[in-house]
Amino acid sequence: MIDTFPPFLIFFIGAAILPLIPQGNLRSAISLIFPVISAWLIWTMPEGLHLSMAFVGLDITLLRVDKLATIFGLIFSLAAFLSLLYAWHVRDTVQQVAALLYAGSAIGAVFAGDLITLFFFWEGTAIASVFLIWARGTEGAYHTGMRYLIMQIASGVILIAGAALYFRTTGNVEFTSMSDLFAAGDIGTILIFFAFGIKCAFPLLHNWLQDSYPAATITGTVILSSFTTKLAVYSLARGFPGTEILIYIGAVMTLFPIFYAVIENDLRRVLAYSLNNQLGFMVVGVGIGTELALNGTAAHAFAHILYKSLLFMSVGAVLFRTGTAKGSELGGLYKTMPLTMIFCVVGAASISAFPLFSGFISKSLILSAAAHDHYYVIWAILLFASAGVFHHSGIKIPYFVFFAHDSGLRPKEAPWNMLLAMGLTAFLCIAIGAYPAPLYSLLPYDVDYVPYTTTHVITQLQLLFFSALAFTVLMRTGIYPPELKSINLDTDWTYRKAGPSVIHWFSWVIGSFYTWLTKLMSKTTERTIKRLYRSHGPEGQMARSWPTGAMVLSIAVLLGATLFINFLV
Amino acid sequence: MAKTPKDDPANYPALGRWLMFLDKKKNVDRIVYGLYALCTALFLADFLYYKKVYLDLEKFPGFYALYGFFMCAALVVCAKLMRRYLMRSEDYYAPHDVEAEEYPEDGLDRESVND
Amino acid sequence: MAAEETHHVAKTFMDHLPVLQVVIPLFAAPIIVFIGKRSLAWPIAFAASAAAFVISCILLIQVLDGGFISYHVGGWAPPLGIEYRIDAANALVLALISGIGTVVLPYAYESVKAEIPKKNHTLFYACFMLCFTGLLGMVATGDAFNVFVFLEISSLSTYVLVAQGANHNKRALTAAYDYLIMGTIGATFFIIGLAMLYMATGTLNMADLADRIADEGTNRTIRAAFAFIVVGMGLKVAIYPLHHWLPNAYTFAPSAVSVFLAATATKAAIYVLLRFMFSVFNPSFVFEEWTLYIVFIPFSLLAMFAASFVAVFQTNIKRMLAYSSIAQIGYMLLGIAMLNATGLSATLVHLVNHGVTKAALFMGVGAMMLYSGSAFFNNLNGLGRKMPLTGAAMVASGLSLIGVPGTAGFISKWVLVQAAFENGWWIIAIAIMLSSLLAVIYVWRMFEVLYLTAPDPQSTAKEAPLAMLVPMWVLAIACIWFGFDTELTLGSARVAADGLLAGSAGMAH
Amino acid sequence: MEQLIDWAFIVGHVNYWLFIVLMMTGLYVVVARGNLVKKIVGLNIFQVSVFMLYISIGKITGGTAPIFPVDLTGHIEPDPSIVYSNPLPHVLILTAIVVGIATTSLGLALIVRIREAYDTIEEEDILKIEREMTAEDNKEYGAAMGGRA
Repeated sequence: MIDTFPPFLIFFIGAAILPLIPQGNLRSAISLIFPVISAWLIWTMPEGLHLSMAFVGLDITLLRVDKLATIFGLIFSLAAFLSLLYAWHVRDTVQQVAALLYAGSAIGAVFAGDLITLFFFWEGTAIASVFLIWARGTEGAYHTGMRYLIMQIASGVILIAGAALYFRTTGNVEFTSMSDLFAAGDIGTILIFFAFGIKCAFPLLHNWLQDSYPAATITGTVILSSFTTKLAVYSLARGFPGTEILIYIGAVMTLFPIFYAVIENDLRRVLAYSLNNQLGFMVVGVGIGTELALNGTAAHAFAHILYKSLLFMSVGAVLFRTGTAKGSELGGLYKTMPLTMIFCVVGAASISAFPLFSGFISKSLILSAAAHDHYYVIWAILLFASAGVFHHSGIKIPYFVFFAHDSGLRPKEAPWNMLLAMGLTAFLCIAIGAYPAPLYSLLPYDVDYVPYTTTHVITQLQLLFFSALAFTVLMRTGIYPPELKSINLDTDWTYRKAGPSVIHWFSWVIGSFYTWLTKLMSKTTERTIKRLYRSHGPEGQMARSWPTGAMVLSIAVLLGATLFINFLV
Repeated sequence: MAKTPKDDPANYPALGRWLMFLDKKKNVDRIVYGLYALCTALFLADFLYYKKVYLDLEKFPGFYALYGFFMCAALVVCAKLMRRYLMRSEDYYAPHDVEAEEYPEDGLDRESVND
Repeated sequence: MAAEETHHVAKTFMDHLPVLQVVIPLFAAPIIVFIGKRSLAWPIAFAASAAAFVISCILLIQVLDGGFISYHVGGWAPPLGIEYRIDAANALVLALISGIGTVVLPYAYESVKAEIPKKNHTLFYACFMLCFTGLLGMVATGDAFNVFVFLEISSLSTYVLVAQGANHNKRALTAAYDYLIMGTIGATFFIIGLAMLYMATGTLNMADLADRIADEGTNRTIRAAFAFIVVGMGLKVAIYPLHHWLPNAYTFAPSAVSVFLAATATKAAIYVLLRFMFSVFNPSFVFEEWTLYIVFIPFSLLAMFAASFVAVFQTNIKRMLAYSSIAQIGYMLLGIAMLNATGLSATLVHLVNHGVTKAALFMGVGAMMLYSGSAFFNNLNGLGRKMPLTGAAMVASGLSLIGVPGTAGFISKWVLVQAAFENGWWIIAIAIMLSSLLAVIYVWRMFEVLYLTAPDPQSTAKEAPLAMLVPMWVLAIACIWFGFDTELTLGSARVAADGLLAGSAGMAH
Repeated sequence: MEQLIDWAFIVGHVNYWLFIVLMMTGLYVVVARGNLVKKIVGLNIFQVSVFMLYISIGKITGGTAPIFPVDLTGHIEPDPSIVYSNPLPHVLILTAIVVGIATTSLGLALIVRIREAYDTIEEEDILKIEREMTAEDNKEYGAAMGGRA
């Protein structure tokens, strides 16, 4: 029994008892226990299907344990632990409970053996996570949270609609590879794909990510960055491995965010764009679908969660001390926050895939898989994207925050809990990069890949240092775009500006047409208008109580109609 | 730069004080020259070992170096051009939009800045 | 109570259960009046309804395997004698009615004290018992004319109960009057239909009727009878164009009455409609199919949208809930019109789920009216914050009304959508989802008023008394519970639907 | 059919014709009359038509009262030659008559209360009063809701 205790339940139990513990260090310490128990449970769970039951005539499996689920479950537990450590100082019950529920839902979704269970946890992540945005307490955060929630809930609604159709087609709701059905154009699977796509921030569906992550609280962003999108990657890897369209979607995903990232001023948004770009690598891996590629996706997700959290943590620590995360207002912080700077550089080196850092040993799996299966153009795009990542995440973030021109800010070093969380994460990034064997052994398939070859190391160093060279040259020649207080338009423009203005325009047109019409009518007959008002006004016909006679008449009419139909056929 | 107690290097963390050498223009230049040298060395290294690769294209000496350099330069130039079309003021969507708002004071731990 | 001689040799207490659950509340009513003490009225009523609830639960368990219990009143064998026939379909509805009745009474204790003059309390409980009897009787009986008798017992007492709201708003009187005229016409249509059935077949026992109609096939008399019965009962159901009595009756009735009516009255009528359509008449009759397709589907779609829109624009929360009930009845009729087992089980399960949900919501509003004095949105501003437990119960049941996954409402809508897919009715399935969106709007408006607006600084509102909170939470928890544990509701609904669709065969002796 | 009008059919179904006429009269009164008492009267006529329908269908041509001849010892001697009317509809309609009386009295009682509350029993006036009440409510409470949804 104990070996099949569902790990998500640990988090839910934690969320239930946490508010009972007095606010303070004790509560923060206890919150750290739950991810540890969860990781231990996941580690010891036997493979196979557990806790199967029937629900509304459907076969439900709460726990489906295999290697793909386990690696995601483990990294989610690890990420939850690190984030909660980072958030030790937070004294806000809502955020603490939301974080636990969020992590629990994500882990529950990873082990879901069927689409219905997946749906429940899918919506669970959406609802729990939005509180991390709302917790910031500003009006902007409220609206952003609303937009985020709408997108996430929409994704869930589409998922359940897809699941219903999938059930109609196949007669079960098992969550397994749907690639064949998808290729055959089955509408249910297409909907499910679309739902995953929203959560995975596919191009044109991506903007909720850049919109919401920078709006959350400092600790909230760190937690957000770990779960939602990686859950989507997991779902794609589970449901649609080898779906070719994913390769192209992923390639576009790696490509366009780097342009935005270069000119973006809000550094947390820069990280959100680079998150999108990193997801692209994983999506490409899922699309290729070979064992090597899927291994690459899982490994990259694992490494990515760590270094992306580390970057968000370091920018968060700066935000925590200075109150801003804008490139235009920061600079020269290395003097007073040197440890944060070093951790940030470790994160930057990892995301840029420097040898001996974690990105190096995970990203190359996907690149090799692409080249191996002769996707040369994709390979070239990924290579370009790798250089681009280095450019904006690897150089831009540390450079503009900690070096560049001195902003005059002299904040204190980050608090101990943040430093500890960052230190642990940084250690893991380096450990995985230097000694990848343990991570490789966790991957869903056997690995016979050797990342450290002369060719690989030298070519990678060439790529990175010449990118750095390009940055230096452009910086010194003044071509590099300066950090400006501004925002850049993205797809959210469609629904934040274009949509409303189109609606305004339409309502203006219709409104003036209506006014014209009523004026015209008032000229012809005043009586008609009076009658119109009487039936459509605030006490309109539909809502008004009818005279008894009219009610009775309606019965008679309906009876007549029914009799007529009955005698007719 | 105002000379307040906080600005006194003596109050910086030891690591920060040690890193102060970066403030000098000369040292920065040295690092840049180091980068140039390193890049040259990496470029030349391509002629010194057996390159085990998938594509013929990769065999081209210094392919990765040139690809990295020119693509990055192109990236920056493109992005800079995009700014012309995409850049808006911070109040574009709403006066209280997230970017335009001050971070809530109570969410900060700023005692070190003000005291 | 004499017993039937032939089938059972030894009569035990258990054998009399089908009739006891109707008779106990029936006798409770005169006892309350004769004793005449205000302090005793409530305990007697509560004891009677609790007894009925226990009995209905026992009956439900007995028939869950798909069998039925036939009880011969006075020992007269059917078809001449009156037969009570309990199977999964009506046992489920009986459990709903008696369960709601039992839960409403503790609630009524406080709410009646606040809303109805003291001198009327005794008679109020007597009337309540009669209404309760009538609803149970019309569901339990297997005799068509007996349905009419119990229908009138429940209707007459309902008119009185609705009129009790006059203390608060005089429009309760006209609401009751309108309801009386409409209800009487509906019931009279129903007995005209019965007369025609009797002319055609010479019997009034439902099982017997079913057999004879199956043997003889159709003729004009039977068709006319069908039309009269459907329209007559449809009026009690509040099928869309016949719904006009409902909003006023629900709005102006005392809170406890609104709760009870919303949860049970229309539900019992729907059950009778189902019984006649599927057991007495044969659903494979062409005229019946056409009636369903041409009358039921358009009108239920109309109800789902028109009534929901009206609900969106209401300024009075009770009225909003009433219109939402009309829309929800649309779902149930749609389930019937699907003419398949899934659709029927959707109807039955929605009948129970919606009954529980609406009762919880009306209870919440009633509790708030104790302090606000009216159910207008403006007067309820911020009350969710002042009455956190009441507010939370309303949120839980509000979510169920929308059909959020994890609540009872989701289960019924899910099954209904499945049924639509089974028939390949895409558009209907989409319509169901769209109309759920309207529910999101009006329920959200309720949440907004309860939580997001500032409370009136002069408001003296505090948490509702325990006697109201407990019933409310029992129902709110049921809303959630039935969203996860579907064994009880959906399980018995499936058995019941299979029984109903088996047609007259299911009624055979 | 050689005849244009089938007199035998019409005369033979006279009870149905009367039933239909009464029923329609009743319904018409309910629909057309604004006076609440008149509506109740109409409702009564409507119900009475049903009583008539039931009673007439129980009647069998040449039938007599369904009472078995009993001799002094109480022994029943059924005589197959005697045709009895069907007693069942008559019994049923007794119940319906009781229901009708209850409905009428309740309706009238309600009218008394309505008269006390509204000072009128003309439906038009009552509706006017109620519309004014709705309009007032709307004026007071409607504005807050008007902007939304």
